[in-house]
Amino acid sequence: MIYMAMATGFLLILIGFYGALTNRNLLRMIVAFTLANTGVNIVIVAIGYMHGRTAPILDAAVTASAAAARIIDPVPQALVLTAIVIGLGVTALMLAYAYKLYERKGTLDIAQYTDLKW
Amino acid sequence: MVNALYLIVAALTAAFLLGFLNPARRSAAYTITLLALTFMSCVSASWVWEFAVNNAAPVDIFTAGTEPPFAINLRMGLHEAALTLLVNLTGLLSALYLKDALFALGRRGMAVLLVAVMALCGIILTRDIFNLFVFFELAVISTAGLMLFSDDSRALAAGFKYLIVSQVLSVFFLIGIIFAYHATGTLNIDGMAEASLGMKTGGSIAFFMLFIAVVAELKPFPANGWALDIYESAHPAFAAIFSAATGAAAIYATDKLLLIGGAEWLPISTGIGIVTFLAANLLALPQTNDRRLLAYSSIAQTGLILAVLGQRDILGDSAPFIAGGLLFSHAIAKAGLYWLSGLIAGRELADWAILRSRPLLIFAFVTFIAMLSGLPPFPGFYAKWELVHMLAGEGRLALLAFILIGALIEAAYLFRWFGYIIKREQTDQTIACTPFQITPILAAVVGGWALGLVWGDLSASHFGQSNLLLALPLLFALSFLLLDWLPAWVKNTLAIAGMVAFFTLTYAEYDPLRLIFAIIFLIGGAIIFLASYDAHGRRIGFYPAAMLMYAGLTMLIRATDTFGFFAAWELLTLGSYFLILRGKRSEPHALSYVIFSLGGAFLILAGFALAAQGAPQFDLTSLSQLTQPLAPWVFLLLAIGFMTKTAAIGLHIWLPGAHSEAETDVSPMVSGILLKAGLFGLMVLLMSMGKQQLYGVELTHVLLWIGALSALLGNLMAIFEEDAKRLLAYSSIGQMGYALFGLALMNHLGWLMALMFVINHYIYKSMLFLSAGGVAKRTGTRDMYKMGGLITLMPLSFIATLIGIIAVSGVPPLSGFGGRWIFYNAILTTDYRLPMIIIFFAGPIAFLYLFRLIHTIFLGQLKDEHRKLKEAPFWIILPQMIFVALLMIFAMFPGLALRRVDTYLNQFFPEGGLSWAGNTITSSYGYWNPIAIMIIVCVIFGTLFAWLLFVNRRAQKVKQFNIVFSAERPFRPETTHYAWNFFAPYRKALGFLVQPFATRFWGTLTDLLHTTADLTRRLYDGNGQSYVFHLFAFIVVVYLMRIGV
Amino acid sequence: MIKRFITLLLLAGIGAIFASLLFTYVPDSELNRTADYYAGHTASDIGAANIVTAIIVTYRGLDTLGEVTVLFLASSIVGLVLSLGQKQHKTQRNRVAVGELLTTGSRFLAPLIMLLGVYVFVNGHLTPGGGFQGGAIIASGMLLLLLADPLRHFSHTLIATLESFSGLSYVALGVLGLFMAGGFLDNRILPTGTLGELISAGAIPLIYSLIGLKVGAEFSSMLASLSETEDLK
Amino acid sequence: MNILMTGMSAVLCIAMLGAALLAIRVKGDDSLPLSILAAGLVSLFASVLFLILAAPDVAMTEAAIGSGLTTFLFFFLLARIRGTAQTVDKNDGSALDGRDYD
Amino acid sequence: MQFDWMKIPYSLLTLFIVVNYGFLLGALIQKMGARAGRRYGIPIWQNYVDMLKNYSMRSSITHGAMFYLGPVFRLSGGVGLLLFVPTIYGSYMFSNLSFAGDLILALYFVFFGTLGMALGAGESGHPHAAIGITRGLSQVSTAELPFALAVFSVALQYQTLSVTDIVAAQQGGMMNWTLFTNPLAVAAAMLAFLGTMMRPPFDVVVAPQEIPIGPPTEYHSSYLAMMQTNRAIFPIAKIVIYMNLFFGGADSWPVFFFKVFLIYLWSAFVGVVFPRFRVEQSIRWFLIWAVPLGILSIVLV
Repeated sequence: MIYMAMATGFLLILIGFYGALTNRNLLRMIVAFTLANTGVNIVIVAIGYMHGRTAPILDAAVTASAAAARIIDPVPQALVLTAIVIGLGVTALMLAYAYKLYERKGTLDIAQYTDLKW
Repeated sequence: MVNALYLIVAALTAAFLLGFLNPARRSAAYTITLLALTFMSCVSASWVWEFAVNNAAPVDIFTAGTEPPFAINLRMGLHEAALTLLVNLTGLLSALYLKDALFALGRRGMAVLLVAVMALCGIILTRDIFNLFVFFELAVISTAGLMLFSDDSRALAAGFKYLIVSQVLSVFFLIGIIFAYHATGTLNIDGMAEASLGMKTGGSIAFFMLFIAVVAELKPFPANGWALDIYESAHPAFAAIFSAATGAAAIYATDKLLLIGGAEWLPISTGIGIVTFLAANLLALPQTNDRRLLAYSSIAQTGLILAVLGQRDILGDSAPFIAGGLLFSHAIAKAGLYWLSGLIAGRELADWAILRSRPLLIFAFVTFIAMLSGLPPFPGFYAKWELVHMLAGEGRLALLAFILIGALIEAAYLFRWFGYIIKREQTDQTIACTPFQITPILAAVVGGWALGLVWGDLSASHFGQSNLLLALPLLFALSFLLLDWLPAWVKNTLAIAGMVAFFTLTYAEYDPLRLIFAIIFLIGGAIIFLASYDAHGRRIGFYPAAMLMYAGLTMLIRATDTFGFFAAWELLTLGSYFLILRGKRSEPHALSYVIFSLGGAFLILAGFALAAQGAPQFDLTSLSQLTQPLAPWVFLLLAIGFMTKTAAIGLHIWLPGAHSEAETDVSPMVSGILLKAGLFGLMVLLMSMGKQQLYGVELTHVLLWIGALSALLGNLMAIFEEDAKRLLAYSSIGQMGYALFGLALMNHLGWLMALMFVINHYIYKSMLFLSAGGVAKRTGTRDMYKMGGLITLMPLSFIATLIGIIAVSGVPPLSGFGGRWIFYNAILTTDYRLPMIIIFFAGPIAFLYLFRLIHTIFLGQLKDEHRKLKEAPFWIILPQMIFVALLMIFAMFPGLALRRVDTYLNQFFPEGGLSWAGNTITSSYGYWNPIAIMIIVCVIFGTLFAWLLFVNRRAQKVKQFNIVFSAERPFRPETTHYAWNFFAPYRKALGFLVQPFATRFWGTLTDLLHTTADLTRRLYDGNGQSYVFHLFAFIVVVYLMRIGV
Repeated sequence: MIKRFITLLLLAGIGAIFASLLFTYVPDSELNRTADYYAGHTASDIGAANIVTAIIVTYRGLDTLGEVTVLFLASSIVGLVLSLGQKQHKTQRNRVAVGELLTTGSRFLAPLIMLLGVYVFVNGHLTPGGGFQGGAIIASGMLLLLLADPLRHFSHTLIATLESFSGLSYVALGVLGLFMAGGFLDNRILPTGTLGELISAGAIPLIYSLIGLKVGAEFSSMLASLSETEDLK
Repeated sequence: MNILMTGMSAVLCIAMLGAALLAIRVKGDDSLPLSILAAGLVSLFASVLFLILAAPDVAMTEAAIGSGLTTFLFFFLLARIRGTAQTVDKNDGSALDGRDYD
Repeated sequence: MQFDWMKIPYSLLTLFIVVNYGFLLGALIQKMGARAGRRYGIPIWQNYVDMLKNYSMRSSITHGAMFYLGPVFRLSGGVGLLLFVPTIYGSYMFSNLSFAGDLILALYFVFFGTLGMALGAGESGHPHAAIGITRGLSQVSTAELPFALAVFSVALQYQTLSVTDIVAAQQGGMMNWTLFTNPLAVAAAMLAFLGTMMRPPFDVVVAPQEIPIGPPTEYHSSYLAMMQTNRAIFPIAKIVIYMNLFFGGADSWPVFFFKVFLIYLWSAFVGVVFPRFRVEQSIRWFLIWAVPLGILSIVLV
């Protein structure tokens, strides 16, 4: 299952990249990147997963003393949380930029924003 | 000490505090921002002090009350302190600079700035890989945000492109982090390093991803189009941050990362770095937009530093010194230049000519480009020196060559730019700038010089070099920067006094050979300075440049080790470049001068480095102990390097323009004096290394050929020159060819002859240049065919020229003959006959151009428009008359100068010395009595002259014109003076020899570089997707390289 | 076509890199050193039942501070971007007719949603969820209100004050850790209490609440900026 | 249970990939909303997968932020752009769909 | 070899002999040329007549300092050249002032006169004079090259630069002359000799000055006389060098007269046979024919 999730994650990343490279619409590129980010998150979580263990939350079933043998690795989860939030921040920013660019030039085609070159 | 965490706390507190304020209260918000940044700078500064002065140990800062690797920790050491200081100061100064923009954007903008600086500090401080990622993302986002400060509407698109790229990078970063974590079980950088990530399953690829994500922030070629766009469109103050601070942080992050990757990643870093360095510098060549040019330069510098990081295996403990020197030079200079660019309205390089209205800003600019080019006395110079030495010591010669080539290209476009500033059309408007904009720039200047002092000190204490900024001649030269407000004559007096005083204080320290050079450089320089009294006003910029050149020359003869020698060489190059650039139309010539000179200097550097074999300090005399197979290569490099200065044929194309376009009193300085530096270098080289064979070819024999060809072709080209000063300049090529020939003979008399040429050439070329300059000043042209008949109007100039040409041509009884006599005696002892034949040919040819010089200017018919000319100004005539006297004295008593040298040379060439019995100078082949010759000639001449005068005692002076044309009007007035295309038959017969082959060769080379660059830069088509494309290509290529390794 | 081909080729290269990662991956059978430490020490040292929360708020608190800053930065910049050149912008806002149902419904639902958000972050150290999720939920409440009444003006001052207050308090709590406990962002400036209780785990609930507030405020600010772009004439 | 879970996650994964492909490959003038929705769907499936992978915190976050807020943001912006497009549209409608000109 | 005062009268004596010989020889050669062209030619004492006339006339015209300097430079060059070289081998009386310098001095002092001529002509102010000078200098510069090569070849051969020593080495029979020991050098030098004598076919140089109003027309009376004197001394001074270097020198005046005459005749002989060259032609001619010989002589010596 880990492999499957991880493979899905990687494929999502690749699909995202492919979308970002072949779609010239700014918004679609942003969509593609959110896909890639989701893929990354899946990969990270999949790495932390260990077969037959539970979520890293202590309760009656998982006591503090038994935790080491019962829970899965909490670190990747912590990282993913951060990554998701950062991803949102960047996405929001890109959206705002896209909007402003559209407002300036009236197009969402990235190939139209090549005033700076060479 | 203040906990380093407060760097982060302070920025965040300030950023959040801003939210409480009424958006309208901008000044309060601005004050808070500045206060926070000041506080941060102070914290960093105090740590720098603690580590640098008190030698404290690095401090680890734990968070969450838990020890690493279980919680995030930061580290504050000397490197972190210095880098955060750089970041914070850049932030603070940029905040000052950004005042208007910050007021316009309000508190949110200020918050973004604060967070940006905080994020960069975080990148530097943190020791946790995921924390590094978070700070990186902060930096990325704030970068995108700070793009909004720009007035340029394209900035938004640039920011967007950056976000696209950084999204891709963050994917790689995260994947890399999580797999690295999986492999090592920790997120701590030091922990990962200990666990040797590369050994674990998948660890190597995980590291590859991390590496890519961080290295991509260093804008490697070709995945750097986004960075260029950011630099170009961003507000200059932000571009300063992006270049100086972000760059520094990213480099340090890479450095930390390489800790994890270990040795196997070093070659890849080097590869990426050097390719980027070369490519970016090349691509900058055809650039005309100032900010984009700086962008390319930034990228190049970062690439160089990456390459240096990749050489850590051989640099060892010196790595921080070298990388730091390069980094700080780059950061300060780039920040300064970007700040400067904010003052310039136009975006073309030539628009910077407006800087001329503010000499202070020009000084700032010079400081910055000198720092970037790695010139002394800035940190980059010391760093470059050590780097090149260590590379050469370990035999990494290809890398060494690439670095030097890249650096040369960089210097080329930077100095070309400087040429634009000094020479291009200047619009009427002046620079409008607020104190808020000037302060950062001046701070950068001060910082640059201060760091020069620091690095000099480090270099002195760690590698035993000398701190250049403490060298008396240089200090004296620099003091003229402070005195530049004084009138020219005061400064001139000071300069002369200083040089003479220095000579009198130190003359006892030189051996006879050096003494001759010392006299020429210091006393000779002082004599030429007499002509500078002719200048009026303040003559801003002249004295610092001239004194810099003299300081370099003085330090050159005083140098005992290769470091001192090379530093002096660079200084004198720089000084003379500024001098040459002062000429009216000298822009392209000064540029080619500085490019050739720096190219030569790099060869010298490489030669010294190769010779030293890694030893940090190397005495010039130790050159003699080199053995095969190294020695001939060292010899070759050094010889070519020195020959760029003596303008040996093939490397000569800079000389005619540079010498002829220079100002009247500058031409003799750069011709009469500066050229001798190259000869001095050759002397030092040949004296210690002697004859060397390479692939069975005797290298001195090659020099002999070069000398002979220079003599012949230099003279030939002079014949066909219409421009008086160019003619003299070509003549210098020929004269230096003779001197080179003499040295390459490698016998006693050959050397003596070379020295004779050194002295003679100084005297007569200075005299002739002054004379020609004085005439040009009066007539307003340097084209000889536009003159004629000036003998009656400018008799003193005529006498100087007459004496000069007699001396140059070697006709007895003047001192040129002595040189020829020694020359013939010298060649009798050697077996190289063919080059001699060539040099024989050069002799009579010299006569042709010399005659042309005196005839077309002073003889023939006077032009109508010149009828009211006056003699050249007194101060220009005075040194000429001194030279006439000197020439006479030296002609009669050559022993004054040569006798001691002759004895001195015995220790190198025990055989073949001269005997100085009585007044006769005797060699083993012939003899010569200068005083007798002088007396005999004078008696014969005087008798005949007196007799003729007596016979024609009442001759009536007849107007030349009347008698020639019998009072008839000539058909066309311009046909009265035959001067244009003077040696037409010669051109018909031998003109094919002076086809501009060398010029064509170098021109083609330059064009080729430009075309390549112009085609390659189309890669950056401005499309964000293309940039992602490049990034992917870069990733795949690096991966393939990695597999290949 | 060629471009697409090269794209695929490049992506195949990247895919190959990923594939080699995937195929060399060997799942751990035991917790690694770091995870093991967290499993063993969280309960005793930090006192939080949700180990992820403990890591986020305490062990890797600096990351979280950075993360919050990312949001702060993003919302600031979004605000900046959208207000850029606003003065010249003359377009009329396209009014969307909003149904009565949505309006009333949202007025009723929004407070409930926000309450849920608060619940989520206050319980962050015990149950799944925490400041970020709670903050996001609060923001969706705001979103609902916005949808219901697109012309509604949020008090920017209020949002900004909230942002700043929560941010400053967060930093201040962190600094308190320097003085009163083991280091920056150490949660043990307050007693750790009993595992599993609401008031436990030291400063974690407090910090997580502040994070929740902060995140909620940032999201709301972003949404508000987006919604008001064209209203600022 | 494991087989069930594995099967479920397999279905999820396939669905995710399908939705993702839909998100980037869907064409047509008005395809952007569909694309955004598909991306949101991917996030939603991902959060379910996170639950299966014993990461409830992540699942909640992904659901709230990844599929919820992000999708909303997209739509919000799309609406703005459409609003702007109707008034300042210089590119007669095709501007919105700036894709696949090649 | 040191200076002593007796050298001065002795040198003047040499000068006197050479001047007279030069006058006669010049006229003789001219006459022979005329006869070869089936003309009668000038009387043998014609030079004396000219000289007396010119020296006794006074000019009342000057163009300025350089106008004086031309003839002075020129004659100084001729006299100096003669006096710096020993005339009669082995004779103290006629070793002249050769203590002052060796072969190199003589070689370079040749230019002194050339320079003076050029300067004087320049001061005449006529454009044609300048044209003549450029041509002359162009030609001389290439004509001197084979000579310099030959001289150097000889110096290499005898390993000395002292004229006396070179002559000494050639004593003891004709076969010891450089002419036979180093024929290539002599050949080169003799070709060069043609170019420097300003006689046909290499005399186009003087044409533009002569034909309209060049220096010889400007220089009349005593100016001209001085130049005529030089025209008698200078070729002979030059021939003395050739004689010393290549033809074993002269140990008595009769031998001296004979050898000088023969060498002079060589240039005259060629002059009547060949037509004039243009300057660039003569430059090429020297480079193609004379210079390779000189190079060979140096390489093979």
